[in-house]
Amino acid sequence: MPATVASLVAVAEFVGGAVAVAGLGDKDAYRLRLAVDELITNVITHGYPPASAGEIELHSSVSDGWVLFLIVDFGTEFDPTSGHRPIPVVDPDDLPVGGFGLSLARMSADRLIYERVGELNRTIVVVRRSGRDLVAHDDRRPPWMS
Amino acid sequence: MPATVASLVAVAEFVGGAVAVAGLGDKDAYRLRLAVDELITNVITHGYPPASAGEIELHSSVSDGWVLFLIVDFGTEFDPTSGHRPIPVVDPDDLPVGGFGLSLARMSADRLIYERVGELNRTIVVVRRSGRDLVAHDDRRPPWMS
Amino acid sequence: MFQADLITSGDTVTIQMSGDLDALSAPSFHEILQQVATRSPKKLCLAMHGLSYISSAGVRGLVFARQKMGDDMEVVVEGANENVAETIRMTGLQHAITIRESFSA
Amino acid sequence: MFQADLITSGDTVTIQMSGDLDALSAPSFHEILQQVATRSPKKLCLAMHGLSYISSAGVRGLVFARQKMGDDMEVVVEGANENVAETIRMTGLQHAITIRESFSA
Ligand SMILES: Nc1ncnc2c1ncn2[C@@H]1O[C@H](COP(=O)(O)OP(=O)(O)O)[C@@H](O)[C@H]1O
Ligand SMILES: Nc1ncnc2c1ncn2[C@@H]1O[C@H](COP(=O)(O)OP(=O)(O)O)[C@@H](O)[C@H]1O
Repeated sequence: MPATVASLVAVAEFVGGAVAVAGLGDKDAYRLRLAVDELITNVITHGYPPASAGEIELHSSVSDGWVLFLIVDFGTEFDPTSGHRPIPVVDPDDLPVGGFGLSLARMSADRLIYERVGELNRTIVVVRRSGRDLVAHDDRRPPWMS
Repeated sequence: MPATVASLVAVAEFVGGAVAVAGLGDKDAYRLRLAVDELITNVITHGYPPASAGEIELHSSVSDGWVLFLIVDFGTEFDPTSGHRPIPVVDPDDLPVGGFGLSLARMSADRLIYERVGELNRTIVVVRRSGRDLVAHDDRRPPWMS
Repeated sequence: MFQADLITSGDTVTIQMSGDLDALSAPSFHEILQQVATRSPKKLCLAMHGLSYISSAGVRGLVFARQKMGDDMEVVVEGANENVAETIRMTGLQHAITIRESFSA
Repeated sequence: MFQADLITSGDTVTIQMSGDLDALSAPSFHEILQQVATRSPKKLCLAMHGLSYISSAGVRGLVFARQKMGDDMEVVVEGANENVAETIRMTGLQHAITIRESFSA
């Protein structure tokens, strides 16, 4: 898949198919899409030089009740799981202009794993079926928040 | 994914998403779906005892121009790549009632790989973007036919 | 989703098929064919203009149609898209069933 | 696909949003907001009834709206579905923007 924002449409479709196979509900489907979308958007916009035609590989593993996505890119080394990235406290007079993507990805995924292998970034996102229809915000708190 | 024919709808959706990410054309999309569908249908109808709720795992790897599906099931050991399975010659007066599935899967896939690992069947299907819009029948002839 | 509509006109029965004909939908196609067979038409026309997918489970239905309808009865597939027609041809069934394709430029 | 329709009524500008607001569609949303900002409305209403998805790229648009429109101007999000509203809340933006949700039983 070429690393351009136009590819996000196909990504959404692929995530949707995986969700159907796994039998995930609406909320879980949404947070899976959000996590995968944010991470891929970052590879496209930050991982590769602008206007370069980088390549992104997608791998998906699905069984009843869970979906795993592995995103492989050849861009800048970047670990989306490292560093404290609390949501910036929003002051109406001094709003942050960005920095929401990684926070949303980390809050949405049930697991987020990163490894650098040679020239590759390998990022894994896992979402499991949740017991309740709507997962409370606190229950999705990433490890670094507790 | 539960091993029931109802799951075939989700499988088609998942294959469609993978095809979109890989940027495959209509013909290649069709033969990928056909190969995956036939193999999964066989697991559902022959691999697991009727009315048992077996489980099928699906893995998909996608990059620009190709898609790989790995189907994992825990059913009867069965190698879809082995044995000569030419299309039965159709005599109008003596039509075969089945046996088309494996032939179609083998003709449709660019690669078909099978291994038994412990109690698991692992079947891999690969479809690559073809140069031409319509792949001639002869070019898809499986190795056992030549 | 698979849908089939029956149209009877004189001695000809036409089944207008649309959607996906796979192992999930094949049983209902089979049922329709069984119903049609009891009417002993002279000609069975399978209008596949709206059919987007067929797998071996659907092809098995065509075989069944050919077998159930008498020898003097014609079974014609028409309007199949290139992929569907190619799938049917891959099974060699064109020797038992007439496949009529239309091409437009 | 993302679509936005502008409705001006007195001092209020309403943007009716539908589809998916992600990094692909965010630039056009941004453009619309820029256009609206030049009109200096008293109130900006973002009607999200038809919006099925929003990512951080879309949230960035909301931040931009809040910043571009003067301090005395109200920015209201309404009709967002549970997932979209939750995503906006996850960014803490509800402290700067009014989110009006409707629930029906
Ligand atoms: N794949 C990546 N490669 C390089 N840098 C990245 C990558 N993903 C994120 N970053 C860095 O982390 C920062 C925060 O990312 P994010 O939270 O998504 O916000 P935003 O994309 O709006 O800046 C980015 O601005 C960028 O500097
Ligand atoms: N996954 C499987 N497990 C066990 N047996 C299988 C499996 N797949 C195929 N077979 C065997 O191979 C035969 C041929 O399969 P196929 O060509 O798909 O035709 P059909 O399913 O119509 O019989 C089946 O009838 C079955 O006996």
